[in-house]
Amino acid sequence: MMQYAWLIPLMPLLSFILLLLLGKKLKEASAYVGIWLTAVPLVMSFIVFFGQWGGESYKAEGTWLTIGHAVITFGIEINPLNSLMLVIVSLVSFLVHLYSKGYMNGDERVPVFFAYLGLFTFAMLGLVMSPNLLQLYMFWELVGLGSFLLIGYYYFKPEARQAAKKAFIMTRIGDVGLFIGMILLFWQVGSFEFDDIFKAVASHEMTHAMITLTAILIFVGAIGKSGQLPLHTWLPDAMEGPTPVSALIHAATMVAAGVYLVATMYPLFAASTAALTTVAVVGGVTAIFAASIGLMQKDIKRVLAYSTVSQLGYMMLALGSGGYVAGVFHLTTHAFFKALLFLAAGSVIHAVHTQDIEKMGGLYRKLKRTGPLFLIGALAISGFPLLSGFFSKDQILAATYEDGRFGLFWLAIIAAFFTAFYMFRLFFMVFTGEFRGAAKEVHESPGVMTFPMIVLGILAVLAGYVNTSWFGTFLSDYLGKGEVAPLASNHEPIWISVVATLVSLLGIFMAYLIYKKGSLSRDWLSRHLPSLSSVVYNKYYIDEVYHAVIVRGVRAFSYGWSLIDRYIVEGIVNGAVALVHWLAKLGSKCQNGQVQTYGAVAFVGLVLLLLIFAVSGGYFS
Amino acid sequence: MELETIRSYDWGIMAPELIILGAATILSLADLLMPKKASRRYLAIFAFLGVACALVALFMQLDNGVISILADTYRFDSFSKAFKLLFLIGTGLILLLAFDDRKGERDEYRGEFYYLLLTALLGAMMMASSADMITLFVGLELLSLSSYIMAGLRKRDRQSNEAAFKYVVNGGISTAITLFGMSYIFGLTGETNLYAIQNALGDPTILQNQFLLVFAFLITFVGLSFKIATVPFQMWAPDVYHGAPIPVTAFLSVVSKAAGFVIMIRFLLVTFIAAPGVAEKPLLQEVQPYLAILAGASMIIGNLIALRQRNIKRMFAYSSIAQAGYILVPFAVISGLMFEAVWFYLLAYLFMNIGVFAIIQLVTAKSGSTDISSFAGLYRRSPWIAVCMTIFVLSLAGFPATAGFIGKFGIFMSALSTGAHYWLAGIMIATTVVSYFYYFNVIGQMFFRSEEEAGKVSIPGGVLTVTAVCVISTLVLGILPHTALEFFYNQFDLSQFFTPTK
Amino acid sequence: MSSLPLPVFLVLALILFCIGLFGALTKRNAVIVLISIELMLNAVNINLVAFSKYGPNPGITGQIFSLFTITVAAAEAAVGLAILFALYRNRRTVNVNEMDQLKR
Amino acid sequence: MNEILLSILVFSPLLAVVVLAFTPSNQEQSLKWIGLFGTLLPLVLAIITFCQFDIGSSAIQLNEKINWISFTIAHTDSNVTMPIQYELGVNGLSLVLILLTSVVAVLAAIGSFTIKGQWKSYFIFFLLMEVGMLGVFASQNLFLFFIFFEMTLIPMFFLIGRWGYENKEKAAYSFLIYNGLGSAILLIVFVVLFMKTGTLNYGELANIFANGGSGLLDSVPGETFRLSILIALLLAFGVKLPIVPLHTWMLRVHVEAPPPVVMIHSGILLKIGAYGLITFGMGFFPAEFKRIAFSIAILGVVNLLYGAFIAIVQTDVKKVLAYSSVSHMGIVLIGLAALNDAGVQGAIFQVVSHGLISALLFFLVGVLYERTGTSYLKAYSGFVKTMPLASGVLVAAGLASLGLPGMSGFISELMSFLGLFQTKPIVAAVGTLGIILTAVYMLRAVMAITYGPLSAERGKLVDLNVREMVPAYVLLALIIAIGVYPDMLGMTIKSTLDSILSGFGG
Repeated sequence: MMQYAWLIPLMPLLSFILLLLLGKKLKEASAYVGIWLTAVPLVMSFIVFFGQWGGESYKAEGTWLTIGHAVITFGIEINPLNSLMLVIVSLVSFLVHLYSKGYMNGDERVPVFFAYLGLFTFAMLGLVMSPNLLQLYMFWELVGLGSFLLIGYYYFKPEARQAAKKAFIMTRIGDVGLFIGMILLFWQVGSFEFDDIFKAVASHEMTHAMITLTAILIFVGAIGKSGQLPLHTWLPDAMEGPTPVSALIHAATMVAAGVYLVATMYPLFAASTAALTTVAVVGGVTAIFAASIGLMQKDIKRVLAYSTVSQLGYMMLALGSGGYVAGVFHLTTHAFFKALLFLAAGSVIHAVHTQDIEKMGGLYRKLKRTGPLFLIGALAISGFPLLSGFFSKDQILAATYEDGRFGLFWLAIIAAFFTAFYMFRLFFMVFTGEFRGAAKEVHESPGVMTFPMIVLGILAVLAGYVNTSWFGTFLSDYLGKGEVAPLASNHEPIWISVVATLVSLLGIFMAYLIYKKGSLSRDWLSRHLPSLSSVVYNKYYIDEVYHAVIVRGVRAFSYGWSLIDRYIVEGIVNGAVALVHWLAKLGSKCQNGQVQTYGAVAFVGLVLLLLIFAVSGGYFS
Repeated sequence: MELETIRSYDWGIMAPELIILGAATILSLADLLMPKKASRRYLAIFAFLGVACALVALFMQLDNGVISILADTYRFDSFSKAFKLLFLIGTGLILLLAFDDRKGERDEYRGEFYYLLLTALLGAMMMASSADMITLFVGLELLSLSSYIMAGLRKRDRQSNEAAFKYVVNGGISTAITLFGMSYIFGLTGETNLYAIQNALGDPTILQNQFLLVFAFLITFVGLSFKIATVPFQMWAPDVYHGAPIPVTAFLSVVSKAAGFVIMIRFLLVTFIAAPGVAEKPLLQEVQPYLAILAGASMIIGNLIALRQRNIKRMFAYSSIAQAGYILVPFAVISGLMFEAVWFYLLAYLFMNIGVFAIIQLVTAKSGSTDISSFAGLYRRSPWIAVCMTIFVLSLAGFPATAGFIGKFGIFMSALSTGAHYWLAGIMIATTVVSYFYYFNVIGQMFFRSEEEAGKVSIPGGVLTVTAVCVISTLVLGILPHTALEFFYNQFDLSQFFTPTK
Repeated sequence: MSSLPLPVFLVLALILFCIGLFGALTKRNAVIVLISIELMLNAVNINLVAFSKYGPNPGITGQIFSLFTITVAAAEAAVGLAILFALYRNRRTVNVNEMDQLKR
Repeated sequence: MNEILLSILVFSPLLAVVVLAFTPSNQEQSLKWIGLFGTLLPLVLAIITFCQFDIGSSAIQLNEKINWISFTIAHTDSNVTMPIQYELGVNGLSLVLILLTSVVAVLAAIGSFTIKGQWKSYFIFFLLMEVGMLGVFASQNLFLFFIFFEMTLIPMFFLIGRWGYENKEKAAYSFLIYNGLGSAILLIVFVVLFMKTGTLNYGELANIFANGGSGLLDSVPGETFRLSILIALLLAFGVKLPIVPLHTWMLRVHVEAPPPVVMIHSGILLKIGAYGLITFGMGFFPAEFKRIAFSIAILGVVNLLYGAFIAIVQTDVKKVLAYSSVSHMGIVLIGLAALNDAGVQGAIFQVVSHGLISALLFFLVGVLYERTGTSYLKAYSGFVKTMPLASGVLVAAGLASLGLPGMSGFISELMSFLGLFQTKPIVAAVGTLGIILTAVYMLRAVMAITYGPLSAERGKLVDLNVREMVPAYVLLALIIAIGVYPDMLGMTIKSTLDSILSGFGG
């Protein structure tokens, strides 16, 4: 089966091409093309995954480009980590395709939507199967393209245009880091292949400083893609895209690619403490920072977006603290429950046609399936015991603690509290109380939308059991099979679980008090600490600062340069031309029509010649 | 001098000159004897036949070696052959041009033009063949005097009068200056024969008067620069070219200019080749910077002022000053490529400049104005004429696939062959770029502007021939330059040039 | 017979030449301009004759040269005057300053 | 046939010129079709040439040599004859560029169907220019190179000056003067080389400068001499490329010239500068090139950033693209300055890739201009709605331009930077800023056109028709083909690249 694995990414690509060419004719039927062509890879991914479970890694490559004596190859690689990613990606992608069939019903550009989804799925599958850094980078950019196109799907909305542009450019800033890191690694190692790089790292061919530098540069790429500080601002804006897109790209798969990148390059990071610390600190700070913003947002999707940023920070924190398995584990569970939350949110939006949680309420009764599913997701992400998020978050906290990063550990605990709080703030405001919206008829979504949610709901509950200290550490064993992954211990102190559980329950309880019971005033913070609350509400004014400093700065600089270009660079040229014309004018003035002047000029010329010759020839000396 | 001696001369070698002389005499008599009302146009055909016969005669003698007769005053060598060829071709084309020039003038004076043109040609040919200062001078004056009259041929035309008067005054002054220089050269050597002077100047005794010698050289050079219209004696050219009838302008800018270069090379180079300078260096090397400066100044002044011209004749007058500056470069930096560079460029210049004036004559006759706007929209009106004009102008600007480019390439080669004349080549190239402005202004008028007046320009036979010959030659010399160059190398052995007849 | 040395003739000729040049370049009257040019040519003649008699390499050709010069000068004067006539007929002036229709 | 194949190829457009000359000027359709077939013939011949070409060999192939002109210099002792030959031949690099030329020419000819009026002279000039371009890449002699080089100048002058927009004449003149200056410097350089070495053949010159010794040479020309010649070459080709601050002419041309002409100009003519730098600068003076490589790298980065920064604030889409060309040519310089396999290969890739991408972009701008009569970004919005195909291709082209993987622009960007990071990492790191800026200005322009709300008066725009689809799709297909499988192009130029780099001792 492995030798046919390369077909996996090509199926969605086929879907993309078919829909581009035939979309006009297929119209609504396009959805089926997209769904079938992601169903096949899903099946294949499972086959590959289970094949991998028992077998060896697989790698196949062909020459792609020759640079001097270095041959750059293109191919696929199947190892434990990426076969797991294959399953996650193709599963979520398939479910989102399915869901979109219902969600996008009636939109006239359905073929285009499914084409873009196909392109994205192709790129994401290609990314995880890449055997070398260059190929990974290429697909890395292509998933960015998919994200860009889908964020801007509602092209006529200026906000969507803005958001798409922002997403592309912000991630590109990070990509440049990856680009440089990749090139530096190439000149150190002489190859883009992961294996060669790890060999070079292991054999100490690279200096320690160079390892740190390249690792951090590669991490910059991950920062951009995974929306970590300070390049996180595009991700909330990316919510301008259709909600299924948010679920697929901006929750489950693409944004997790940054985490995947760090995980893939883990031997490189592991060789440098400074790099690991950077990853951990950025992750930890992002986790609490984004969670705090999530507390005050009013847009259902934005809350989820900040939650995603925060959770990605968690994963980074795990990786930076040596919790390789914990990071990947959380990536997996998060993919399921966050996709679930987004799809549920989409279902809500589908029903009430607004994203403002102030205009929702009491939907639990009306949305009989969405409500409970959302609740499952919320509980999972909050780390409610025995749900998937509980296990993975637990391991992250344990890894952080064991690594001795106590500051970050407590930050993570607080972030966990925030997470529980804002998720249930969301839940209570949307699903309980009275309906505050304007929509008259609120219907539950059709089965094609709820089915994927149910699947994800089941996974959100059960996915945690693949790696627990109680039932078995399947995931750790599996990931540990590849020689690349260093193992983190799973023997965490029990009190960490207890504290984490208490904290998340406290968060849920606080949310209950404020938003359900009303025992505490909602605007307690804004009344007592107005400045703090407005800072948080406005996302710490980071967007504004970026706009004022970087965007304006670049624009002013550009404008200044274009003035220089126009007036100085061209001015010099124009000046030269003007000088020529001035000289010409002067010359033609001398041509005054007086015949005697002409003779005189000749005579004076002659005398000058003679004089100069006499002087220079030494006649007078 | 014995009759015997006279009879012993090989008069056959003078056949081209004699044919021209004869034709001029017969024309002047015919013009005198013809009835007043009779059309003189057909005299042009006779004159043209004369030139053609002379050309044939010249070709028949191509294989001859160096022969000198008349006590070494007349010398037939490769140099004279090569340049007489230019004069004859140029004059022939101008005669064809004049045949169709009907502008304004009554027919009765046309006859004068034809025989004056022939006498001017005779003067030029004598210059090419002279080996003596006196005959050189007489040839020069024959050319000059005929040209003065031709410039003022339109007696009723104020501009023509004024041009002629300016020409004669400046010409007189230049003659005096030239002669003044020559008198010192004679004084220092006591000889008038060029090769005898060469010999005498090579003698070390001349070293007592080295300064005087250089002065004499510079004075003569400045005097002669009148003929080629370069700095400092260039200012008359625009006015005279402007005022004179177009065929005369063409003659002045092509044949007369070529003759000026001939006398310069013949006289200054032969006589001063062995002369010592003030410092250790030979004289010719010592004056190089001065000549180079003058050449550079000509290019700069010509090309700059041409930018401001609205009158097409004046524009090409300034252009011809610049062109003369280019041709002066190989002379200023004397190298092994000098003769072929000068000769080839003059040949190219002959075709392209006569071509230009042929078309100017056509177009301005149609519009009645010599303003550049008469060319507006020419491409729409008469595309072929516009294309031909474009080819000529591109050639003057030195674009490849035209004769002008090969000519310029040769000049560059000679400028850069012997050491540090990069700055001169630099000036040449920079002013060439400046010249694009006005050359392409003409092209722009023809192609980009819309026509101000409707009407196709019709081409009479004579001008058609001239244009066709010029276009074909310009292109052939540009694409297959070896046709001319090999002819030059095979037929003309210029090593004869510096050595006296045995 | 005592003879004046060569430089005296040369200086005389130079002075004459300069006077001629000065006249040719400054006089308003076209006729005087033409005559001044004659003066310059005559200065040359003095040079030639002096050189051929007293020069470092005396020779008869100088005098022959001067004969030709005289002739040519005459022809030149004739042509010049003829052109001036034509001009005068059209313009009714012999003032050199007014002959500036052609310029720039 | 092989003996004169290149000559036939180079002069094949003349056939159509002759036919056009005798076609009545009012027969619009036949004139256009003759013009188009006139460009198809060289394309066919170029493909035949490609088939005849042996990719494995680094030698100049399909040589032709005819004695043409010989100058004789009279020396005191003996005369020296300096011959100039008519020499054609191709190596991998020039072959690729010939193919590029013939492809872009065909597509530009298709794009020329919308030209207003005077089709006869338009196509005559167009085809003459193609002769010049093909000749430039096929010649093996500097003299011939120069002739063909100038042969592109005159038709271009007319094409800009007659068929351009409002300020066409000014653009034509500034094109002429700048390029005239460039070629003037080139001429001096060539003559100096000729006088020093007695030959103008590329191979012989390279050999002389590498090994010394030749008929006319007394000794190998000194270091200063070589360096100044190289700098003069840099200056001359710097006008063409263009290198900041010699770029202002190019902006005017891009703004004023008709779109198909800009396709040719931006697609091919600018590339002559790069070709010249590689073939002459690197080919003849490798050691000196190494000496100034750092400055070239700086120039490259300056070009890259200068163009990119200014492009950000332009309001006219043509200007955005013009500055983007300035910026992208910086990448060529960056690649060359790297002086290693990756860098030089990247520069060559960039030459080809930018040729295709900018041709495509300008073609699309032409399509938009033809429909809307403006090229100001403000006047555009939301064209996806009415022109989905055109918008799609435009977005794709923009993405290709900003170096999206899977398209040709990425490969060249990657390799150029890959090269420079090996030798001059700090400069290269500064240069990567350009990658971000490119995304900024390209997306700004492209999205302003395609995205956003559609204004009412633009409701009736017609999407690409079949005639317009051909160039758009062909170019896009080539861009993607190179991006997906770059070795296709890499193999063709490999041997040539090796022989160029052998001059640097590695």
